Amino acid sequence: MNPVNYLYLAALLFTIGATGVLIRRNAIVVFMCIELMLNACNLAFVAFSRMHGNLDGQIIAFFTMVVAAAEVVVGLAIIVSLFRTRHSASVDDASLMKL
Amino acid sequence: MSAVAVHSLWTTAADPISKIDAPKFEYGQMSPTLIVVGAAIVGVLVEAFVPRKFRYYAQVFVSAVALAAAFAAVVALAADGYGTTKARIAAMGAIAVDGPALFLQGTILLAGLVGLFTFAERRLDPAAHGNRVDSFAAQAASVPGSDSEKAAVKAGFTTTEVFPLLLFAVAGMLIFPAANDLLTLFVALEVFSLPLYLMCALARRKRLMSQEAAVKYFLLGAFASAFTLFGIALLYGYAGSVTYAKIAQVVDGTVTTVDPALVDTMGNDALLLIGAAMIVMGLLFKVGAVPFHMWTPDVYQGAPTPVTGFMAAATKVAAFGALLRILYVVLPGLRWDWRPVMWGVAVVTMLGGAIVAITQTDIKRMLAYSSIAHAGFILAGVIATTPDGVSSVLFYLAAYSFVTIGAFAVVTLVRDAGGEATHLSKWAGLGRRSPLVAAVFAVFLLAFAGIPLTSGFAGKFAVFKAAAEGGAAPLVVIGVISSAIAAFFYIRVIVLMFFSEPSPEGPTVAVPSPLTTTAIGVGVAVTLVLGVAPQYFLDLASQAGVFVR
Amino acid sequence: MSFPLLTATAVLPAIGAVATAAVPAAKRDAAKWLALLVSLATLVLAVVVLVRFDPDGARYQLTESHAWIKDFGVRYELGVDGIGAVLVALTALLIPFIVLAGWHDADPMETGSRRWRPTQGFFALILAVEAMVILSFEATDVFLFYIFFEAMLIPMYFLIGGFGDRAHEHGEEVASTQRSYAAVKFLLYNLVGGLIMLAAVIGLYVVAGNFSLQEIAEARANGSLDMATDTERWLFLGFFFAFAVKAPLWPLHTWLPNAMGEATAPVAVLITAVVDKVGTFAMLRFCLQLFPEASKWATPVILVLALISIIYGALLAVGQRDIKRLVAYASISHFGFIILGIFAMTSQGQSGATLYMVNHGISTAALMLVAGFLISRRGSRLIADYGGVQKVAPVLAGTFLIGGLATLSLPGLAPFVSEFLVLVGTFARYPAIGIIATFGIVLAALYTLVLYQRTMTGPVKTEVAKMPDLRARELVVVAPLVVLLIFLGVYPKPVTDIVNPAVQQTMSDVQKKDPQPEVEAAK
Amino acid sequence: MENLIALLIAAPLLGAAVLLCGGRRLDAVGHWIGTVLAAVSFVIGVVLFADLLGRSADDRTLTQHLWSWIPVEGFKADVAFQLDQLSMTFVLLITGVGSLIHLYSVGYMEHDERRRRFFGYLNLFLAAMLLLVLADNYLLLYVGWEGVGLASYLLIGFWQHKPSAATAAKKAFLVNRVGDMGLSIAVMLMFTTFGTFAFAPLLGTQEEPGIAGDASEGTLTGIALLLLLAACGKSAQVPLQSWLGDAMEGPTPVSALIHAATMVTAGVYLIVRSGAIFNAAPDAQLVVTVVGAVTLLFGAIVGCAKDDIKKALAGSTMSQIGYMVLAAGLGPIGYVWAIMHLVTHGFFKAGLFLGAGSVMHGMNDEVDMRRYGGLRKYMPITFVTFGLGYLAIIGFPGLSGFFSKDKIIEAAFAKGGTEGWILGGAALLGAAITAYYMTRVMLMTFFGEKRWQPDADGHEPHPHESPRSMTIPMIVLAFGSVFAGAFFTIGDRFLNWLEPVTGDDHGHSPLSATTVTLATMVVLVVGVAIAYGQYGRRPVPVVAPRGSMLTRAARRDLLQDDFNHVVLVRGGEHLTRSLVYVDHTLVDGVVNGTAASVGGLSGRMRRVQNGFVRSYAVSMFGGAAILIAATLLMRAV
Repeated sequence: MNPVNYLYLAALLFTIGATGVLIRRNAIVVFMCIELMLNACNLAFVAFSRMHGNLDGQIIAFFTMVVAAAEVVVGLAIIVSLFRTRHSASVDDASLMKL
Repeated sequence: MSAVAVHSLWTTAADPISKIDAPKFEYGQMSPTLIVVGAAIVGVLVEAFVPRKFRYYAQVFVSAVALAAAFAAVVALAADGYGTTKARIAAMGAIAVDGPALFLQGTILLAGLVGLFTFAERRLDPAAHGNRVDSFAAQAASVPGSDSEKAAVKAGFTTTEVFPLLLFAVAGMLIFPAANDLLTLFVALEVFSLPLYLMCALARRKRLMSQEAAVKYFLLGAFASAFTLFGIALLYGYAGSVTYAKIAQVVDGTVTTVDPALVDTMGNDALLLIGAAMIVMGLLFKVGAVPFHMWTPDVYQGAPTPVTGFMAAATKVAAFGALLRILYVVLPGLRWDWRPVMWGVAVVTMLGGAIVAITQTDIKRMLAYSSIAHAGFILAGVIATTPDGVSSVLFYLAAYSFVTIGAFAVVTLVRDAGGEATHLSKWAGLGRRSPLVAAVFAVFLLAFAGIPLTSGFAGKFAVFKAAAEGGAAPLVVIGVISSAIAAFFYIRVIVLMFFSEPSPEGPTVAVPSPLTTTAIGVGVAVTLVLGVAPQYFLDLASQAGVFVR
Repeated sequence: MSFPLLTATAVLPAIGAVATAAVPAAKRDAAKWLALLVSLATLVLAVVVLVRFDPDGARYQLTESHAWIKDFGVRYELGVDGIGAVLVALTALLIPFIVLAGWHDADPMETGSRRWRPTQGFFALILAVEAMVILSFEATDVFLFYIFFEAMLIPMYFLIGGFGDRAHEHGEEVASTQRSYAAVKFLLYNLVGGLIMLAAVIGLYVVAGNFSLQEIAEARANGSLDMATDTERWLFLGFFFAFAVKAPLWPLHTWLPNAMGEATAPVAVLITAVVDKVGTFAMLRFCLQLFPEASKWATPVILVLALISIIYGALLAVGQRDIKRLVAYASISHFGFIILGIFAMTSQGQSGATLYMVNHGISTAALMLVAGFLISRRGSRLIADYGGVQKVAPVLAGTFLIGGLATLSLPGLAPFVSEFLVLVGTFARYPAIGIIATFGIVLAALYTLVLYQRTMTGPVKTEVAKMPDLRARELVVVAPLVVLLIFLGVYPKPVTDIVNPAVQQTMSDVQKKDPQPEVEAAK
Repeated sequence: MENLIALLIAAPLLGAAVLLCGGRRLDAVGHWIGTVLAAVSFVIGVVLFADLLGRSADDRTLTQHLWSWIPVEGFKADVAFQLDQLSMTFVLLITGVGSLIHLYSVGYMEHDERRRRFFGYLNLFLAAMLLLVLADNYLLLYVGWEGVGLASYLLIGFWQHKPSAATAAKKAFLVNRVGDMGLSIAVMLMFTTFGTFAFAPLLGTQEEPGIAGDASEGTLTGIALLLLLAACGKSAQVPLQSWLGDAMEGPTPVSALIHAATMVTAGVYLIVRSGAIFNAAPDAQLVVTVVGAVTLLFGAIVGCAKDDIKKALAGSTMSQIGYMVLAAGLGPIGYVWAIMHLVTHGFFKAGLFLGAGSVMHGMNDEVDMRRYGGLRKYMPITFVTFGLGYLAIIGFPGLSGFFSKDKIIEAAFAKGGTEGWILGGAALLGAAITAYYMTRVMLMTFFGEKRWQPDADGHEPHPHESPRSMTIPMIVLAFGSVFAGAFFTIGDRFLNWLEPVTGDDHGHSPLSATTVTLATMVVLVVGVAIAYGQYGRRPVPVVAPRGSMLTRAARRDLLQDDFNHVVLVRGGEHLTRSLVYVDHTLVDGVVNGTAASVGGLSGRMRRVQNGFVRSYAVSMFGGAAILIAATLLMRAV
């Protein structure tokens, strides 16, 4: 099967993720959408790696997972603390600072 | 047949280990980063093992020593000629050790050191239950206003974790402008971003705003880095490699041998252009360029002021460094494509920042917008695509970062019952109350406004000159116009401080410890020296103006 | 190398400024005396400059040149031609009077914190301005000039916004808001001008590669540096705009009345008699030398604007109800004359313009400072609040009248010489403009005499009945100025001798010849 | 000898400096210092005069160069003096009459605590006036020209506490400025035309004319008309005459010296001095004569209607100067007679004013002639001197005015053609009216029954003869007004004296001299008779009757002030007020508007920053999209 299709899939996932970020309120979900975008990137890396026949892309994918994991740690910490303070994880509630 | 022969039917012997050559790693040239990272880890251990009441001192000591040592290392490297003649790619092509890298690393380290002083300041807030407190939450995990928080305050907890966090961030920033392949770039980006997200959430006062700032910064930052990452993927797909040199070769079409397997992707300009655009976007987000700037005011306002100062200065330096390297090393062949786009970004950034700043009522937000405008000015220098362009940007960054840290340090001094009094109306008549502080802040404002004899002017002149020589005269004119607009609100603050009557319930100006004093003093000194006698630093910058590839 | 005289003329007041600012809060009078001494010492230096200057010598003399910012092609280059030398002398001459006249203007009314030291600040700022103005008269490096041209705004800004008349008619609250409005207006106008000039300065660098006035001028002259016509025009406009704001030229003038109205009289004199001169001076030195062709190209428009300034300023002066604003508009009219003389591009016009800068400085100082003394007595700037002062304070009235007569350029007083030179110089090339400009002298008589009549003559108003006459300090301020006005009116030769050669060089820069008398032309 | 010229000016200048800077300690002696220095100047003048007489007619021009005044490339103005017969005449008149009036003022200003300053101003005036007539170039003359203007300003407004005085002074200065404008433009035009404005090269002498003739007639006419404008301002000729009447607000000696004898005649001096230019510009000369003729009638008519004795005399002055200007406009025919009438007029008009002053002095400064009457009994000396002046001015045979005025009328006819008839007729008519209004003044003041009443604060005036210091000058001047004319005319002394400077030309009169003289006599008698009929035979009403249209108009200076007020003053006020508005709303408004609009823009733009993460994300997403699109687009194009 033509690896290019994986690229299309990756692009699709990325777009879905991005859209999710734009439309979902719950910080957790938004964050998940970002993770989805990262995964889309990973897919693209792997697909390219396959096309080029060199391993860089796959290695990068591993790095990305690690980084994403770290991001989760930090992100969840922040979001949870926010949630505990406000008893809501809606990103729209957090709009003290504006203008 | 023999067993071996049979065996060899379905197996092949793996190559001997010796064939995978061990990674070659130039510790000497990497020393600045390594020192800082090491110190950061030590800091973590300190948190783990040193009793609470000693931690603060231990941390401050460790961080200060580390940053100073790292800076010394940078200077040593530069003196050793790594900035110019011996510039090279280190760490198996992952890191570039060259003029821009060293110059920016030096700047970042100094900024970090000065920032550290403001982090460590414990005299401004009134002591709680006899414990000296700094600007950071007693216990970040405890809910604001909850009993646990009160208990933490009573127990005199302080979040000394900020120091290792700071060091990690610095480490990431050190790598960021030196990164020589896109993966390193991405990792470095995350390494310095994540600590910043956390530090934003750690304010002692106004914790809700602080947490909100953190969330906003985190979500948007992650969003942006996702874009960057996808861009990296595309470039990888385009060039079949993530190292700058290789990509550049492909872009220039000077690639020696085209692997037949790559023909269908390599040289596919759609990939290249989209990928480049997405990576650049991620960097523009970090420098806070319009339209990727919207996190800046909120985060600057919400974050603890020392963090804001450090972030505003160091992040810009690192991000612009990376941006320069990408544009000058990876994409010079593409400049006819990205220059017009960057023109547009620069214009809207300069004007947008300046115009919106006019109507701000919070000093920190105002400085945030001013920093956006400044990002625009720097972009003008970036666009020049000449050696002068590089050196002018380097100079501007150095000048700007110290003014910024100094300015935010002054902001930490002006306080009332609710902590820092950041609303502009509170600053009325400050010049009458404490002329010295007001005068110092006025100096910083004038530097922001680019009045001659301040570093701001020298920097602005440098970038505009470079831009004009690079054939971007209209950009210079717009830059001049927007600095005229910008002048208006800097002046407004000065008017407020000196010419309007102080309000009776106005804020008090806390007397800082030598730490903050040093930070501010350094800021003023650098501002004036770079304003009056910039030649030496301009020389440094122009020597450092050449990238290795 | 020889003693850096020019640097000294600037460094001395600069050091003085720092020292004055450092005087502790209690020792207020020490600060005043220190400032006075420093300004006098500077005057001595300036006189030495005049003496050392040889009119028949090189164009720029007492030159100094040191590397400064190599990367920007900037050198620390000082040097004075006749015009610069005279204006440096004027500055150094006026500052002591300004200091002396402002002796009590900055005594603190309300006590801020211990560290709040308005008096020290006031005099320090004045000295700082002096230093910067002198440097911008001496700088022969465009960038160097620009630096001080811009930097002097800051101290001026604090002088305008920070110190105002005592006993303001609307109370201190309103006064301070008006003051800061005036200060901000002053700063923004000039800052915008300066920033536009900055663009032009950068452009000049891109074109010429350095900032040395002499090198560029020579290169322009011997053709080794030729600018595209458009480039030259744009650069010229960039420079001229900044100078026209500073001068100020209609319609960029509106900051001046506010600034002079709200500032104390000495500061107002500082603005109009000293700082604004940098603008007209710079037109003469930079616009004409660097961009001769563009200057000639722009001349018609500029002359018309100058003409408008003359008539318009005078008419508005007639319409003012506020003494200081009246003087401000009068100054606008006079600056119109100066610019007219510069761009008429005749020897008489330009010598006249230079002379005019000096004379206007002295005459405005005389008029404005006396007006300041008057205002400080009654605590009001409104003309309507005065009347019959001449009866109770004849000396004050007399000096005020002399100042006024100088303003309307009465023959025998200094301004007449310069004004007539400007007019005749203009008339020689542009008769129509010369004639219209001459109407200005009638209007000048109108606003001056109306001012004098309303304030000094008529029945004595009860509020002024107790008004004391000029005190010793005030006489010391005014008398020398009056003497100078008369002396330069009957014997301007010392000044013209220094100025003429410089003017001839400028004329050759723009490659203009004086028009021949008709009769000889006919022969 | 020529080194004395500077002293002529120096003496009174020194006086002015000393008196004005001296302060109160000089109050006691100030007036004597002033008088003595004026006299010194006069003595020097006499010495120089004697010296000139000792020289041959063609060698009577002394010059003195003091210093180079305004040396600028291509432009040369020196402080240098030229003393020839013309300026000598003026020097004697100025210093002579000046000294007398100084003396007179000692008594007249006795009760004024600011007498010292008054004498300072008088000396200042003398210095300026002498500078005017002695300057050897037009620019220096201009200095004197405005100098006398300043002195006149200070002296008219000497009683500054009177708003009317202050206003009159301001008005005088402003109207003069309009004239001065003409002079300065004239100088500029000379400079651009000839490259110089010094007398010697420009005007030359009778033998070798200067370069003035080289220019085109158009240019010369321009210069001449500009000079005329200046002359009109200074000499109160139509249309710039309006200030002279108000100038009577000044102390009477001032009116006598400045606004009768000397300063107001400066215009005539200017024209005669510039004869070389006028001679080459006939059109301009015609204008001059017309102005003169109009003014002499104008002044005369105004003079008839005034009840204020000084204003009546002011009208008369205007009219008499009209005669001089008319004569000057006639060219070489008239120059000499213009100057001669100027001198004789200096005598009798000064005398008349001093007489008026003496009357006011005795009448508590009452100026309304309707409140005089029958004063001849109370102040005989004044009566006699005034009477002689009266006879002189109406041109009673044998007295000064007779000779000078007669010559002018004759010259006017001699102009020939219709112009000649018109001008001559006007001159004759003027003579008639002069006879009328002067007789009126005479009768109302010294004849009939006494009509004075207690003034506002109840003082009944006690008319009395004035002190010696005042009467002596009057007597001296009376002598002058009686004999000067005859003395000048017999043997053509005056003609021969001035002729080298002004040139001479008898022209060809359509009427013989005797005819003219007879005609003059006739109109004289008629004028006197009418006046006598109106004021001699029946009592003079204390309250002025409404009078005819013309009378009422004449009382208001023939409505010329009303015109000025409506057109110039009102119009000017509206103009300035609207300009102030424009400056504030338009010029300032544009700038403030720009600032405001930027502020508004800012306010709108910051609303984008609405605090919602997701909208931030949207902007980033959009930005990214644009960025990508733009990059692709760049490649596409």
